[in-house]
Amino acid sequence: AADKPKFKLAWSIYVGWMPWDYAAKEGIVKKWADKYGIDIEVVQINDYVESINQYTTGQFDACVMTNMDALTIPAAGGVDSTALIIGDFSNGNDGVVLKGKGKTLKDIKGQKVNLVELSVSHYLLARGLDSVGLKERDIKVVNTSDADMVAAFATADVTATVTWNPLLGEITAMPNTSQVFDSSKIPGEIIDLTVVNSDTLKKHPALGKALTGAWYETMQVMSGKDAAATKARTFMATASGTDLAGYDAQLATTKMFYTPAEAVAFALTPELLKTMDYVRTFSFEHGILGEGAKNADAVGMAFPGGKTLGDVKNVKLRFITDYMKLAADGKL
Amino acid sequence: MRRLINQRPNGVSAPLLGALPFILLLLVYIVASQARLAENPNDKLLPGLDSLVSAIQQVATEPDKRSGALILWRDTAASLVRLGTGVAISALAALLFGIATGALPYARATLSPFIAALALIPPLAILPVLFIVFGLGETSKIVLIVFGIAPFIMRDVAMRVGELPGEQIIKAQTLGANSWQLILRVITPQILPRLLDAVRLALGAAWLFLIAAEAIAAEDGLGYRIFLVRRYLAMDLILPYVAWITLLAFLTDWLLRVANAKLFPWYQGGARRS
Amino acid sequence: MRRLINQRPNGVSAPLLGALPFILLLLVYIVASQARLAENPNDKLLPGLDSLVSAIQQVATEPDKRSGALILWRDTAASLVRLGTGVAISALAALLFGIATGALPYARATLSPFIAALALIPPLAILPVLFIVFGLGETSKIVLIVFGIAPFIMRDVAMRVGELPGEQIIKAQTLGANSWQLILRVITPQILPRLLDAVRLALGAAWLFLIAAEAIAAEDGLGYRIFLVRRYLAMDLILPYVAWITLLAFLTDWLLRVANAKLFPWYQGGARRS
Amino acid sequence: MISVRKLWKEYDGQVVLENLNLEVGDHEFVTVVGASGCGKTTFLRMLLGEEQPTRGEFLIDGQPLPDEPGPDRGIVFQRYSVFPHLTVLQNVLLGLEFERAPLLGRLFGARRAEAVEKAEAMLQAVGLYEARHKFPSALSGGMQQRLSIAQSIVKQPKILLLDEPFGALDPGISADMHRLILRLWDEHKMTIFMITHDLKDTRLLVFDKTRLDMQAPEAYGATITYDIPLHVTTPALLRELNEAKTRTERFADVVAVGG
Amino acid sequence: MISVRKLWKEYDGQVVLENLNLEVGDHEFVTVVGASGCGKTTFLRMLLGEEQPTRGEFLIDGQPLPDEPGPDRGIVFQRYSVFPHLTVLQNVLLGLEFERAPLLGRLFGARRAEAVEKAEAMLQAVGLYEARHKFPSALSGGMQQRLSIAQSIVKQPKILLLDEPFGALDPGISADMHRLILRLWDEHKMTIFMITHDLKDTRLLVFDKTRLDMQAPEAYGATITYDIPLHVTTPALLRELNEAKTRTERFADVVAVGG
Ligand SMILES: Nc1ncnc2c1ncn2[C@@H]1O[C@H](COP(=O)(O)OP(=O)(O)OP(=O)(O)O)[C@@H](O)[C@H]1O
Ligand SMILES: Nc1ncnc2c1ncn2[C@@H]1O[C@H](COP(=O)(O)OP(=O)(O)OP(=O)(O)O)[C@@H](O)[C@H]1O
Ligand SMILES: [Mg+2]
Ligand SMILES: [Mg+2]
Repeated sequence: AADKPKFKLAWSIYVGWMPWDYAAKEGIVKKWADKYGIDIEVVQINDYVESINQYTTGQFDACVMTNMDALTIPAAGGVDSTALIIGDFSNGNDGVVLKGKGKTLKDIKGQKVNLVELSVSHYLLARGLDSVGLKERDIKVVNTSDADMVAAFATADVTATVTWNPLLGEITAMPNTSQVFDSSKIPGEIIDLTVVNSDTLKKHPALGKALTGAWYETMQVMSGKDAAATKARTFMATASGTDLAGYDAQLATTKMFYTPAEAVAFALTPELLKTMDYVRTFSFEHGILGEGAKNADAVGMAFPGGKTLGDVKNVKLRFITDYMKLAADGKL
Repeated sequence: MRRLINQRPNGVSAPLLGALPFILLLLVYIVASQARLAENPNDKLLPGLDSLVSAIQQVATEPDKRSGALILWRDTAASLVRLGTGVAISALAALLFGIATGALPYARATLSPFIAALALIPPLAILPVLFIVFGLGETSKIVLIVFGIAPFIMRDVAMRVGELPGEQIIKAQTLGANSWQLILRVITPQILPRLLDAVRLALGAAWLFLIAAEAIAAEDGLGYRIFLVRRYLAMDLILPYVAWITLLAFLTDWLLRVANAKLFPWYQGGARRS
Repeated sequence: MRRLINQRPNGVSAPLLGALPFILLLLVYIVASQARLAENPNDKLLPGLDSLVSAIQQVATEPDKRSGALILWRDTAASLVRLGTGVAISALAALLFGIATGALPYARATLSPFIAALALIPPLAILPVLFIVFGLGETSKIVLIVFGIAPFIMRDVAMRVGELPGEQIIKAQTLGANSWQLILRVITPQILPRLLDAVRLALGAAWLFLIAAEAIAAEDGLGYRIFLVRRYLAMDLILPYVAWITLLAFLTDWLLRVANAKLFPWYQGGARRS
Repeated sequence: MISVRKLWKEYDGQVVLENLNLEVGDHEFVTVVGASGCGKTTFLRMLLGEEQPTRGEFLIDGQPLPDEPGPDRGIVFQRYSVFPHLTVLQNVLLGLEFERAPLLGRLFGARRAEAVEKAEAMLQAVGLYEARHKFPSALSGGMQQRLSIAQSIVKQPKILLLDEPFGALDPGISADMHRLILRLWDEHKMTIFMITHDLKDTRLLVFDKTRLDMQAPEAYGATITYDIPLHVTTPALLRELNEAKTRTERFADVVAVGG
Repeated sequence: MISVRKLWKEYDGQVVLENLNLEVGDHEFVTVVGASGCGKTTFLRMLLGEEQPTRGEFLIDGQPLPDEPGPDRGIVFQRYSVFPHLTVLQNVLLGLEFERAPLLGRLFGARRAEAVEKAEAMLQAVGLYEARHKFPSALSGGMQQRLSIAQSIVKQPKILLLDEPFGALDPGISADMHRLILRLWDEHKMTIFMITHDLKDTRLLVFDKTRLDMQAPEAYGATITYDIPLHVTTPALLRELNEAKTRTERFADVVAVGG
C-alpha cells in the first residue's frame, strides 16, 4: 500500500463544492481511489483563495475553483491546469444588492460597493454595469472580506454589495434591500470547476478517473428524491453551517450538472469560449493576468474540439470533456 | 477629607466597585438587544440572553449532527492543543536562543540583529508564505504562533539574561565555572521564572495568531467556529465563544502565574509585572 | 583561551557577524527561487530579484492604471494615518485611564478589573460587533487598533504609576500638593516617557491590527494591498511590501526612541528596555 | 509641642512599638537610634500621618495628628526624595507652586520670579546655587540629599523628619551634612526628628526591645529605652549605646535564622 | 606575591589610576581606602582579570595576571554576590560542584555527601549552619554577606577580594563581620584586599589624586598616597586620613557641579 500514488484535493465551503465533503466522509472517494489503486486525501480549507494558492504552488494536485480564478491564479502563474469536472454554474447564486426598496442597478451609480475585489463578484458587477451602460469608474469598489460581508452590510456605511450565497441570502433577508442584478442574468458565466494539475493528470489518468467517478456517484445520491438524498444534503447543509432548507435554497439558484452528460453538453457550447473571452478581458484590464502579460492573449486556453483562445504556445488552462464523457458512457 | 489619592475602598466595597462596569455593560447590552429585537424579531446582531443560553447549551451538550462530537469541547481541545504546542515550542526556542544571545557575545553579535528584524515583521502579512512553506496542516498554525511570539520572547529572555547582576557572573567564574556550567547552573535556573513571565505577556498575541490561523485553514477550533458562523452573523454563538476564549485566556494566565510562584519560591520579580 | 562568555567580537567583526544571517537568508532565497523558476518560468511563489525590483519600481513610480495614483505611497500614507490615529488615541486613553487607575485607589478598584478583562478579549473575534457599532469606514479600523492596544498600554501605564517610589508621593504631599497637583506635576510628567516606551512595545500589535483591519475592508493601505494581490499570488509585490512594512515598523520604533531621549533627557529607564 | 501617650503600633499581630511615651518641645533636635527593624521608620510614618497608631494618643499642639501628610511636616528620605524630572531649581520651586497655584501647580511672570528668588536663596544656603539648572541624575548622592532638604525647608515646616538622610553617603560627606542640618535647624527654628546610625550630641532617643521571647520574637515591641538630653552624651555612654544596639541586632539575626 | 609596576589605567582618555607601584606578600591583609570614584574598584577588577591595565605590569608570583576571573582569586561584592535561586547550602556547594562535575555542574551520591560535609563545616564557621536550607531572600543583609564569604573561601582561593563588603550593613554588624574576616584570614592563610570606608588596624593603602586641574578634572588619576604597615595607625593619623578623604570628596562634588 505504501507505494500507491498519493494525491491531494483541496476544497472550500461553497454550495457547489459541498459534495466533495460528503464524498470524502462517506467513503465514496476512497472507494473510487481504491478501484484505481491510488490514494486521495480530501482536505478542507477555510479560506478559498488560500486553497487555490496552495494548489498553484504545488501543495495540492487538485482543487475546486471558479473559471475566472482558474485563469488568473494557477494558469497565469504558469501552472498548466485542467478543468476536470464542470460541476455547476451560478444561476442567481451571486448577486448585487442595494439598500432601499425598489432600487434598480442604475441606482448604483456613485455609490461605494463592498465586494471581494478581483473575485467573481467583481466580474459579475462589471458585467452588470455593462448591461446598463455604466463603467467601473462610476462607482467605487471597497474590498471587503467575505467572512465579514454580512456584518458589514448591517452597518450604515455600506449601501451596496456584490456577494454570493449563503451571504447573499442573509443580506437579502434583511429588511429594506433590493437585489438588482444576479448571475441568472449572465447564465453559464460563473462556473464552478474541479481543477487538476495537467502534468499530474497526464501521468496519472487514474486520478482523473477516480475523482470523476466519485463526483458523479455523489451527484446521483444527492440529486434523488429519496431519504438518502435528503440525508446527503442535510449532511452538506450542516457542514456549511446552515440547515437543509437553507442549503436547498442555495441549490435552487445553482445550476448543478447532476449528470455527466449535461456537463459535457455545456462544455461543448460555443458560449463557453465567449465567457472565457469576457473573463480574460476583465482579468487583463484589472491587471491580474500576471505582470508579464502584455495583452489578454498572454495566457492561452484550450477547449474541447481543439479550439483555443490566446497564445497557443502558452496554453495553461484546458477545458476537457474526456473524463466526464467516460462517466457519461458508464466506462469508469 | 483626605486627598483622593489617599482614599482607599475597603475590603467590601472594592469588589463591588470592580463589578460595577461589568454590570453596566450587561445592562446596556440587554437594553440594546431588546430595542433591536422589538424592531426586528429576527435581528441577529444582539440576540437576547435566552438565545445566547440556548446556543451555549447546544454546542456544549448536544452532539453535532454531522460529526457526533460536542462542538464546544472539540473546538476547545483542538485550539488548546495548538496553542499549547505553539507556546511550548516558542518558549523552548526562546530559552535556547535567548540564553545564547544573552550570555555569549558572539552569539549575540550574530543573531540578535536578525531576531530583532524577525520580531518586526508582522506575521499576518506573511501568512501566505508561511502556509506555502509549512503546508496547511497543524504545522502551519503552530508555526504562525511560533513565528508571532518566539522572536518577542527571545528578545525578552536575552534582555533578562543581560539584567542578571554582572556580580553574579563574575562570582561564578571565581568559583571556577566554565561557560557551560555558568549557563546551566547560574543563568538558566534564574531565567526560567522570567521566561514564564514573558510567556504570560505573549499569550495574548498567541491567541490572536491562533485565531487568525484557524480562520484560514482548519476543521475545528474556536477561531474556526467563529469564522464559520461569522458568515451568517450568528452572534448568538460568537458572543459566548468570545467570552469563553476570554475566560480561557484568563485561566491560562492565572495558571502560569501560580505555577511560577510554586515552582520558583525564591523568585519575587513576578509580582511586579502581574 | 578565555571562556566563551568572555570572548567578545571587536568593532569590525560584530557588524559582519550580524549581517551573516541576513546574507544567508538572501542566498537561500535566491537559490530556491532559481530552482523553482527553472522548473516553471511563470512561478509566482519565489520571484527572482529582478521581478521584485521591477514590481517595486512599478508601484513606487508608475501611476496605477485604475486610480492614477502611485500605489505604494498612497498605501503607505493611508496606513500610517490609520496607525498614527489609532496609536495616538490609545496613548491618550492610556494616559487618562492609566494615571487614574494607577494613582487613585477608587478608580483602580472600579476600573482595573474591567480593563484587565478587556485586555484578554481577542479583538479579531469581536470584529463584527465593532463594525456594527463603529461602522465600516476609517473609524472601525482605528477602533480595532485602539481596542487591540489601549487596554495593554493602560495596564502598563497604571503599573508604571505604581512603580513610582512611594517616597515621592509622600514628599509631594508634605510640599502641600493636592491630588490634582500631584497628578499634574509629579505623576504625569514622569509617566510620559514611560508611556512612549509602552507605545513602542505596543506598536507591533498595532501593525498587526492595522493589517487585519485593512484585510477586511479597505480601499487602500499596505494590508489591503497584500491581501488583495494575494488573490493572484503576486509574491513579487507581497514580499517587498512585507519588507517595507518591517522597515516602517523599525523606523517608527527608532523615532519614538529618539524622541524619548530628546524630550526627556532626565529619563534613563528607556535604555533598559530598548 | 508633640505629645505621645501610651502609643502602641501593631502590624497583623506583630507588635512593633509598645507603650511609647514622649514629649518634644518646639525647636528641639531629636536624634533617633535603634536596631534595624525596631520601628524607627514606623514612628516617623505615624508622625507623617501615613500610618495610624493602633492604640494611644499622638498629639501635635494638643490636636490629634492629621491622617495624611501635609505641608507642616517635611520629610527627607534616604533615597527617592527628589523629583528626577525637575531641575534642582524646579524641585525647590515645586512646594511654592503647589501653595500659590492650586489649579495649574505652576507659577508665571512676576509671581514666579518672586518664588524663584526665594528658592534660589534656599539653594544658596545649601550650596547648590551653581547646580540649579541640572537634573538630579547629574548630582552626587550628597547633593541630592541637600536638595531634598532645601526642598522641604523652603516650605517652612514646623517639624522636619529625616529618615537616615545620610545613610547612603560616605562618612566624610555625612559629617559635613550633619553640620549643615544643625545650621539650618538653628536658622529656621523647627523641630527635627532624625533617624541615624551616627551618634552625635543632640537629644537622643534610643528605641529597643525591653522584652524578648525567643519562641515568639514578634510578640513584643520596642519602646524608648534611653532619652538623653542635649550635651549629656559622653564617649563612654556612646560606647555603651553602641554595644546595646549591636546586641539587639545580633539577636535579630538569630531570629531571622530560626523563624 | 603580587607585584604592580608603573600601572596606569585609563577609560577613554580619563585617567583613573596613574603610576601605581605595589608589592604585596602572601598572607597579607590589605585595606584599601580612598574617595568615591578614585579607582579602588577598578584596581580590584584588574586583580580579578575583568579589566586589563592600560600600561604597566600586574604580576602574580611573577606571572602576568590571567585575563579573566578564575578560582584562585575569590571575590565578595557589596551586593548581588550570592545566588538567589540556590539555598544557603547550595550556594556554598556550587563552587565544589563546578570543580568536580565539569559536565552537569551537579554532584550526586557519595561525592555529593562529601562536598556537603565540607560546605557544612564552612557554614558552621560563618554561623549559617542553622539557616542552610533557606533561600538568600530570607536572610538579613549581614547573613547574605557571610554566605558570600563562605562561598568564596570554600574554594580556598590564594587571594580574596572584598569590595566594601559591609558597606550596606549597620555599623554594629559591620564590626562583627570585620572580626569574622580577620579570623578566617588567619585560619585560611590567604592574601586579602578589602575596600572599605572604616579604618581598622591592618596594612592600609590610601588612594588619592595627587594632581588636580579644576579645568580638566579627568586629566589626572589617583595613585597610592599612603601605604601604612600593620599596627602603625594611631587615632591622630586616622583623623588626618579621614580629613584628607573628605577634602577630595568635597572636590569631587565641586567637579560634579561645574562639569
Ligand atoms: N506596612 C507594614 N506591614 C507589616 N509590617 C511592617 C510594615 N511596615 C513595617 N513593618 C514591620 O515593622 C517593623 C519595624 O519596621 P521599621 O521600618 O519601622 O524599622 P526601622 O527601625 O526603621 O528599621 P531600619 O533601621 O531597618 O530602617 C519591622 O519588623 C517591619 O517588618
Ligand atoms: N567601565 C568603565 N568605563 C568608563 N569609566 C569607568 C568604568 N569603570 C569605572 N570608570 C570610572 O573610573 C573611575 C573610578 O571608578 P571606581 O568604580 O574604580 O571607583 P571607586 O574608587 O571604586 O569608587 P566608589 O568608592 O564609589 O566605589 C570613576 O570615575 C568611574 O566613572
Ligand atoms: Mg527605617
Ligand atoms: Mg567601588
